[in-house]
Amino acid sequence: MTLLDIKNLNLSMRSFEGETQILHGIDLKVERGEIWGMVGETGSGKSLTGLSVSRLIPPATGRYLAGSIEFEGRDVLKAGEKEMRALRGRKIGMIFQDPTTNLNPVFRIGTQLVDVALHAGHADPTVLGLEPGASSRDLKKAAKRVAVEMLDKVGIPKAAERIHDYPHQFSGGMRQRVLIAMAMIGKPDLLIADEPTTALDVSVQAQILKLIHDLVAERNIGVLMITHNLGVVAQICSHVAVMYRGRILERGLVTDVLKKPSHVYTQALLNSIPTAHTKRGELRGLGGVMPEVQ
Amino acid sequence: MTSTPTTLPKRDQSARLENWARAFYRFRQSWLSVIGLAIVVMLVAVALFAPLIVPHPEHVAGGTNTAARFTAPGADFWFGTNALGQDVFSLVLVGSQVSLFSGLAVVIIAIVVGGLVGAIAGYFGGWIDEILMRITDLLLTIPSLILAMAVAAALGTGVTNMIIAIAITWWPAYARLVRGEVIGKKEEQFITAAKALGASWPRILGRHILPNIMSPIIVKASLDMGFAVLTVASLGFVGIGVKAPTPEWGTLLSVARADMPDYWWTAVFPGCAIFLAVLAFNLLGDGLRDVMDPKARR
Amino acid sequence: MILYTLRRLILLIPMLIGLTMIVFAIARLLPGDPVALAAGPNATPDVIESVRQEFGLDKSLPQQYWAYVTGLVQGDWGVSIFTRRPVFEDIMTFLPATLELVAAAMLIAIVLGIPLGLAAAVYRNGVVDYLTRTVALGGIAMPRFFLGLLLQLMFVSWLDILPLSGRFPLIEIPPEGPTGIYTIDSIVAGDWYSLTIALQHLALPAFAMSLSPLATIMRMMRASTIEVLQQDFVMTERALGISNTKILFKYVLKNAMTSTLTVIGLYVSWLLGGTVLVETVFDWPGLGLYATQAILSQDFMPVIGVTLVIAMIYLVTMLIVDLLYGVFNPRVRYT
Amino acid sequence: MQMTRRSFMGSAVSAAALASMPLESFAAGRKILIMASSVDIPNFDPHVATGYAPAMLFRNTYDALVRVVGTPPEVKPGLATSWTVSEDQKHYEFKLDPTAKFQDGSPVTAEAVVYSFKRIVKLKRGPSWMIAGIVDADSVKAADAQTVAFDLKAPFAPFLQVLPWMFIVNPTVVEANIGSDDGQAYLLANTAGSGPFKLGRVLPGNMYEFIRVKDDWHQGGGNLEGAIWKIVREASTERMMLQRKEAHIALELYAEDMEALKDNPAVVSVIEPEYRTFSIKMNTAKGPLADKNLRKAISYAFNYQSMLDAAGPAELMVGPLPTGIFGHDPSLTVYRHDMDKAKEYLAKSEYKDGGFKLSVMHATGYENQRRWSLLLLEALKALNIELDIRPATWPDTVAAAQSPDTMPSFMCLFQTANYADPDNVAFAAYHSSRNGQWQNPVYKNEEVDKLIEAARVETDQTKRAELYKQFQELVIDDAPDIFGLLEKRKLGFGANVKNFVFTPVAANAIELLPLSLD
Repeated sequence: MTLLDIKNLNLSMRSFEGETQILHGIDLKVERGEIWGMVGETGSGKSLTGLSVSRLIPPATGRYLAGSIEFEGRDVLKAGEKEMRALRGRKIGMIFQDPTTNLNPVFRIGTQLVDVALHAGHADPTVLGLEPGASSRDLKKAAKRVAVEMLDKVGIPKAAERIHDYPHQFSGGMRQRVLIAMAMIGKPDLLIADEPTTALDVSVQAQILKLIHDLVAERNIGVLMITHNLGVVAQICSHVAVMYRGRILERGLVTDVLKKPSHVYTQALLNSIPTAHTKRGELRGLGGVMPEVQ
Repeated sequence: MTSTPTTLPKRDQSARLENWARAFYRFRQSWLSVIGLAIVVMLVAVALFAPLIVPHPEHVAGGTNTAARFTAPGADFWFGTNALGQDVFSLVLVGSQVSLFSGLAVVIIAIVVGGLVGAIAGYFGGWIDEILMRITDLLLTIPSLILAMAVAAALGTGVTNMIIAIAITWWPAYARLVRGEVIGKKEEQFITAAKALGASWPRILGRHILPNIMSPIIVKASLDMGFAVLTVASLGFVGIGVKAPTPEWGTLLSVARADMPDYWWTAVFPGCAIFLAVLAFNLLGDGLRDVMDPKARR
Repeated sequence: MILYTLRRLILLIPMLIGLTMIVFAIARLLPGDPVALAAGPNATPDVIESVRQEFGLDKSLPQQYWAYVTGLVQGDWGVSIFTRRPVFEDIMTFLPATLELVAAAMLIAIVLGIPLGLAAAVYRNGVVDYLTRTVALGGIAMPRFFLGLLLQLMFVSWLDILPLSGRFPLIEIPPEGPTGIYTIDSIVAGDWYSLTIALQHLALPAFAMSLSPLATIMRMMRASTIEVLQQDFVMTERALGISNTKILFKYVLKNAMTSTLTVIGLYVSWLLGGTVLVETVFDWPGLGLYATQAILSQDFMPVIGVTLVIAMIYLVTMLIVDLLYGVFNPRVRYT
Repeated sequence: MQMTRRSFMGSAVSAAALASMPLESFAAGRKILIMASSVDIPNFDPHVATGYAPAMLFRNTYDALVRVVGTPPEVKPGLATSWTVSEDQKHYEFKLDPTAKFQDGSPVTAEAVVYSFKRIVKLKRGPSWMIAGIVDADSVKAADAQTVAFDLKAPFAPFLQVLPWMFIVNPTVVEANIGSDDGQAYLLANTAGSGPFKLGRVLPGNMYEFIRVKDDWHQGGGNLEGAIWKIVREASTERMMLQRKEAHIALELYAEDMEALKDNPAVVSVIEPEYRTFSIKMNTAKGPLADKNLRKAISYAFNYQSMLDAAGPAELMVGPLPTGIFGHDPSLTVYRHDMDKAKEYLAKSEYKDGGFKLSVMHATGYENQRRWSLLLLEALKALNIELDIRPATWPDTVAAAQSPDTMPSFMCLFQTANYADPDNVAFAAYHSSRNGQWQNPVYKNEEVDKLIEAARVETDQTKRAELYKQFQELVIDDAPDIFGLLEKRKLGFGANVKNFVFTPVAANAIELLPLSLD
């Protein structure tokens, strides 16, 4: 069964200025073991596509005009909130861009990890290494243990102690590791990573990407990596989809698309990356106006 | 999920106009603010023209009509009459003068004094800041209503004394606000530039910093207008207010307490007037805050 | 944290010295001569002069201040020139009533304000939201003394289900206890009859006083909850399947509480200084009435005393708020 | 915090009980009388404090040689069971009740009486002015343990009338707490008397509790176990407390309150004339009002009928003395609202065209005074004179009365007679020796002084009445005051209060002993 199958997704968003269609017929399939890179400029609709998979766009502002998003064969757009909650954290993990704002500043990271682990454990105790029907005390104990293990796994030194620390006591890269741990603690089948490295130092970026890559390889899961950075795509992704103004212009294996872009926009995108050979004053922007999204 | 328009900024003038248009649009978005503005405008109009339009100006000047004591509200006396047969409607309408005028005066004095202290403290920093702000902090710990009452009682009744008494307790809040804003602005490039050009400190404060920190001051002032009206009424209510026969809402209410509950109208209408005025300024202030100080949005 | 608390407490001392100076200066620089009153209406000039000497009012201002401060340290807060009773004793007599009123009002405000603000933020633009916002707007604009009068009109004159004024029926012996706060004392003594009566008397003034802090807490809570709800970590928490209830009552609440906490702290002192009006309306025998009486008779010492007590409570409240702030916000460091 | 939370939960539990508990149950059972009054009792020293609230305390915790009861006021035995007066009215002898005991159990002796009078004379405060020039430190002697002899400096017709205000203190207690101020600091907050009641709970500015002394020497008396003097700031609150049976006696009611209480079967209204005058004193020494013609013009311009309308049960004064008191002449021609005459006198004055501003001071929070100040404003406006109305606290009023420079143009004043004799009003309010005091800040007329002094010591009643007649005519012609009105005393009683007898002197200083509660 296809892990994630987005078919003809059409989304419109309401704002002060009225309703604007953001996504125009997105089609995308993600299989286990694939790392899909979704590239495009800010406002191209790639983030909204990611959020749509977890159904995280508030119904008051977002409206699906047409299409379906099938996760393991079930259409999440038709699923109830309870059903969705069972998927989130357990089947679908998510990582967002800014590690400083995505951790709750007033709670110990342990608390936050354990809550996610507990949630996943309630749905499926095996995630925490327990038999089905485990008591909630066992669940709590296991959740704590798994939280430490997970922190250790994402490379936080002295995880057992640091679990009692608050987010502000970690560096940016470390925080992103914590967030990855939170996203992966429920052993999800699909990981949606929305610009996971953008806010990080270049040196840290590579480590985080490697961490994600290793986890994917170990667990054989599908990944939707949302980024505007073609470099990231080149480093880690197996497949790539290029988005522009709510449409996917081009998709395929990374090697194919990046070497032989068939669409002019992709070419332009590739050209806009400054390389060591770019001369001063040659930095090129992209033409056209993006639809505004508040 | 944010995006920035990639269009070039338009010319400065029209951009400013557009800012105003946007601000006004945002203000209009909140119908409560519009109502607040409408009531404030109405109150100001009433305060300005009340002596000319009230049905019984002679009662406002202290005239009495003891034959018509405690007439219930009706066609002749819309809000009824009080113990001296005076028309409550006329008194309440003209009462807006004292409330609005004193409120405005209190806020202006507080802004001028507090602004000066705060600006000097913030601009010079160091020991000047330390001394001025310690005094300000101390004054802020003193219960303001009790202080205002004590000062007003000692100075004797009268509008001026009341204004002084309230203003004494109000300026420290503005000193704090202005100091914070000045400190925030003084490190900015355009100030450094002005300094480099040899501008004197009053000029820098007055011409460069002050115009840039007006928004939060105006917002606070409009909110404070409501509370100033309330404080004026409070002093009137405890009996330290204006001199008779000047009608003032708090005093009217306080005097009418003796006639409750049988002659409820003598108390209810002045009370409602206070409520309405304070409410209107609060609504207006909230609206202005949304427009001028988006950071502090509710 | 203990060190920090100690340091803050020590820092209170210079503040208190400054405070006594300012309050003393304000009180004494104002015009008005209480001596004529103290001496009595039929006193001759030499009697008035002797009273002036008795209270040391013939000395220079610095001398008077020094005498006052040295007395203050020894627990002698001066004597009312009007009743000649020691100010400290009087304040201790009236303080519990005011504390009870303020605590009850704050309790109502917090217990109602926080959940309502939260609900308004969650169901933004819903019925609860509009209702609480209307109440909030009205609550802030409503003069407490006017509200008090309306409450009396309604619950006493018309419905006749609550007592008009006062703190306890005159002929009943109020519960005796360590705090002087009747509700607490009667609970300590297990005296439910007294508790009921005390609560009957407390209900209206406490409600009249709670409306303004209730409105502000509600607004603050709503605003900060809305702000917190828009934070990225809420999205993360949702995306990872944490239930909305848990997000709201665990993760969002604690964040939103920090700014609300400051408001609560500020309100405690604001209410203490503002009990005057409600105490006047409900004849509540607290500091406010005591201060009003003293102000009207230009009796310095009680006014200075009350001001100092309230300012001290303010400073201590702000210290407690700062400490609690650290509980809610681990980023605050006590140095 | 924890506790208050519990109390709040308790309130939720008992919410039902809260609404259903009958409020009357508070008062059931115990015979405790509650008096609601707006006046505080700041000082308990009978030789220092004045005013009717302290007087109430003195009357019930102390005893005087004689008491005054009924209408017209009659002198009755107090500590003294009998007394004799010499032919020249200068020598008095009082026989003390041998059973009389102070609250500490010691007997009330003639020495105690002598001690008390010496203290009154020495302190020169409180009631001392009533006997100034009549009694000095050597005038009082103990003839034996039970007999007190007075040798007055001059005959003083109202001597027996002022004695009820000379309270006897327990010398042992005072001496034990004498301090450096003759025990003033001690008696300020403690009592040392022989009265039927002692002080219970004291909450300054709020309430004072009186407890009936057990096995006390006073004969007769009602069934009260105690009483409470409750300070209430609003007349309307007093009235509501009365209606709600939260108080038994309301002491300061307005006409509107009496109207509201009229048909209430549970309340007995007492509206009685009293020697309590209201007048507006003028600054006769300084400023425009030093001009007699201007004073007359204003006296004519004032609208007396409106004043009466706003006052409720009252009657206009006829001249400076209260109507009904000895020597008062009801046939006097006095000022009434007459604009023609007002204009006529204005034309005679130096201020024909007006165009200046005068000031009036009235008691803060005293509603009727405020109303009358407004009427004065109206009257002056007709003469083209502006008026600045200044509400003033009592200390301000007293301070302003100290000299012609500090005195405003007008001062609103109530005066209550302490003793039912014209000398009370005449001496206190018009004798120049009282200049600088609130009752007579500035008025000085040597002829008037002479008449007052002569009348004070005149023992022949006809001659005395004639002297007072001359005094009244002279004062009316001088117009130092706008003679206002005699406000009737308006009291409200719960129907279950028994045995109250009205006395038109210091009527709110309720004597508790005879009262009973059903």
